[in-house]
Amino acid sequence: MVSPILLIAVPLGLAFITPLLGLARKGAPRYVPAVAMLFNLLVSVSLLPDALRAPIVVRTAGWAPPFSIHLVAGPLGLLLSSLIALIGLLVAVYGMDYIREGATTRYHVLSILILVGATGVVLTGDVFNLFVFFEILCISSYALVAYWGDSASVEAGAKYLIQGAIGSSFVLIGIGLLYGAFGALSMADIAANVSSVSSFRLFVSLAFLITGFGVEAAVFPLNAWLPDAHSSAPSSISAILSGIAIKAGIYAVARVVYTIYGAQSILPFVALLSVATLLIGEMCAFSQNDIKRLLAYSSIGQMGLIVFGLAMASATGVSAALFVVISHALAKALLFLASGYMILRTGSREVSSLNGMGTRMPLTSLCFTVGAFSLVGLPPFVGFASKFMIVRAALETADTFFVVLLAIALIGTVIEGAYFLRIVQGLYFKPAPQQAREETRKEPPLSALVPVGVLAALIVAVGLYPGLVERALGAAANDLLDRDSYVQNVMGD
Amino acid sequence: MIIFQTFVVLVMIVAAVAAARFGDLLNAVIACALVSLMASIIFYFLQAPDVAMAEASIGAGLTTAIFIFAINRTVRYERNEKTD
Amino acid sequence: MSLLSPSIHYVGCFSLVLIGLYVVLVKPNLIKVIIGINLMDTGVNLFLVTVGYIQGGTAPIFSEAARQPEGMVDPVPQALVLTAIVIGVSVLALALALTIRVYGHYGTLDLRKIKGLRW
Amino acid sequence: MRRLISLSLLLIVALGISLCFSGAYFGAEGANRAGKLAQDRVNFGQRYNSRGLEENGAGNIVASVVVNYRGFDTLGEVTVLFIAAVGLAVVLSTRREKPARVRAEPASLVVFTGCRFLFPLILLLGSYIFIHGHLTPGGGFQGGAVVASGFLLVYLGCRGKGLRSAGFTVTESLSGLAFVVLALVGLAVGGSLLLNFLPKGSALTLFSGGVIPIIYVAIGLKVGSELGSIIANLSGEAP
Repeated sequence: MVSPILLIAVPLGLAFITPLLGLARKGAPRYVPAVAMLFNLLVSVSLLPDALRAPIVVRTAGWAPPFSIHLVAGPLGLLLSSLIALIGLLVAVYGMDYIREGATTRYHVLSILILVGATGVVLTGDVFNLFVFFEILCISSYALVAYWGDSASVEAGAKYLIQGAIGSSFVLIGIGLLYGAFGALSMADIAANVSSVSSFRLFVSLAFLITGFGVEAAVFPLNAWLPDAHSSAPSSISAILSGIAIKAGIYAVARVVYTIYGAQSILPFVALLSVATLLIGEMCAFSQNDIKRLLAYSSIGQMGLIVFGLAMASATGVSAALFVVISHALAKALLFLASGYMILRTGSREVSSLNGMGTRMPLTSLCFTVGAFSLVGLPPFVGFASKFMIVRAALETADTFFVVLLAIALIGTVIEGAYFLRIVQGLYFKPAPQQAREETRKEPPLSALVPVGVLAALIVAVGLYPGLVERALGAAANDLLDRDSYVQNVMGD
Repeated sequence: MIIFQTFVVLVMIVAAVAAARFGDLLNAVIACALVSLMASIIFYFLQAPDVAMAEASIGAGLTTAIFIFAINRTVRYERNEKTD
Repeated sequence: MSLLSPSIHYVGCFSLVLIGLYVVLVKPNLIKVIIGINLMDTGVNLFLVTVGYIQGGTAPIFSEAARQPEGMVDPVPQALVLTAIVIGVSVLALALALTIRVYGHYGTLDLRKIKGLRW
Repeated sequence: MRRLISLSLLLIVALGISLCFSGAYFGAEGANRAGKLAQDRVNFGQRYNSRGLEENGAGNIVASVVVNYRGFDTLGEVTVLFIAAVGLAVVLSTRREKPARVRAEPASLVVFTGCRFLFPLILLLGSYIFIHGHLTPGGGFQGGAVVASGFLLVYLGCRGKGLRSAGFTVTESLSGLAFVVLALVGLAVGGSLLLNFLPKGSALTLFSGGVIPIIYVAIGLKVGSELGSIIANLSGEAP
């Protein structure tokens, strides 16, 4: 059996060697991310059945936990790492032709490392190691956001970096407080002893950790950086940031709250924040004229929905939240990738410039429509299944608080429907701008059409047969909620 | 010994306040280097010679150098926006 | 006196963190903000090492003269701080590079004058 | 307005921290608890202190924690530095708006000669620090930083005669690869990444600590070349 640690070590080695390949052959580096992510996808999918039976605990340096760093490849970790590898593979294929200007070799190196960071975050079982991989994820995204080097992207990168740096200092303070209290860094070890420390001290360290990781997760008061960063980055990177990076942030928050602290008492507060996030995101998206900014604000809204599901702390609620994670990752990656070539074609990011695209780029527009409908939550697509599960979970709790919040959240969904339908209407039913009338049909190159098409096919397939992922979702939710068996699995032998 | 340590901590805090207040960014960076230097002395007293070495060479040395490069390529004063 | 020794270090490191946070939040100049981040980093590192300190301990290094493990301070926070220092300098270098580019585009480092950079 | 919000935020953080410490360390119940916790913590760190020498054969326990017990963190950390070097080049290499700056005055002969004299000595000191990392304070990061300060001297004193950046690229790639490969050899030999698979040698001599000094040399080279390329890029000397 292959070790899950190869999911991190092999892409890392490939990333280190890529600059050398670039010196030797100019064209070689652009294939490396695809190779690395294909490897990751194969390994994580092949490990998933084993992990569903029992989490795989990997030790490093040969010492048993908690005395060295260990990885915990449970159902949740491997599910997310498969998702990361899938999106990463498709984006890597897309990036082969999309990225032509600038320091292309370095772009490919950083795009591997951002995915390695996300994979490490979801697999690690050690709280300081979580911080290190989080920094890998964040620092490579700071650099990639500023990749185009124009004024907007450089500025967005600086803004993102400053907020992220404060966040990571807070995380370090939180880790210091934890180490002072428990003398351990292994999450399972801390979780086993968490009741032995005064609750106020726990609360302070929890607050620091949530604030720190919350910056990347873009929960309401901490999301000022997101619209600028996601809209100024190259479209392929926007897809990774929206599809994966913020999910890694939310995973870190969830792991800390559920597994380490078992802090169910703060969840109503989190639920309130999540609904605020959702409403603010959707309302800002509604008033946007810039297509990428619109998609970025819509990501904030969807993050609100995910956090809302997580805050219910029931098995159905958490599985629903994870389902939204999957559906949003697929749909948002699709939308960013499709809009990337549309923007390149029209040379403008105005929503109105997409008018009439349905005749000029029919296949891309079709896929874009699939993604938009899925995000809105129309029936045959995966978005519907996931949103329906959230509704079911909220009704299942039979708690007036959650049902009221659900009603508010559904208002947000209606707003979301309004602006996405407006765009789709523009694609097909509005005449193209004057200067573009005489242009002929021209689709993007195959390297872009294939990932977009695969994403659209997956959205339809999983939407029609939710059973494909449901078993893994249930196990993953259990992985997050069941602290005792987590501790047992890690510390057991 | 405790008096000396308290003195070092106080110098560090004063240097940090100075780094926050100086309008001349070059002076602020030098104050920052002083903070790192004092921190490295404290690391030494906390029985962490490895960290003290790293802080002295990276924190006080290289960080200051790259700050000065950046100031050299941008502006030197916090308020006055004219180049040079 | 034995009570004072760690507490003076805690006072020192959290003053640094708070001064750094103040600079980041209040000062409008981009380089000044980065100086604030640097101060915060130093403070956090100091905090981590202080957490691992034991009254009257010795450095965790064996030599011909000292071969007894008793009384050595905790080595783990020191290893963590080595990592944190290097991460800090990486973030700093990237931040300064972005600052240089921002200056190239806008001709100013004043965050209030840089359009679109809403806080 | 913004100032007010910032200051109140600051106040909350300060209040939280101070309450936390007053409760944990100086309260009546807190003092007791702190004593007990300190006991536990000593036990955990004590395990590395008491067993580290026999398990890894390195006299410097911090080196053994950095390279072996928490070596995976170090791998990640070297990656962070790599990202910073690559990202810095990405950010600064995109087309320049301003024409090249006026060339600075060349350094005087004294400075120039001094730099040429000192540079090899600094490299020697840096290598000494990272080769002896498992015995004395210091190690890959500190040695690497010293090496980088040598490059800094070259950029300051011998303008225009700096090393070519391709050299940095090759060194950082190869040393990073060496680290990963050494880690993977541990996985192949003993089933666990970063396993210390070499014989431990006799303690407190140069040839001890198994794989630790070798990894520390790789880290030193990687840190040195990455900090060097960061300096080269930021000083505006690199093409």
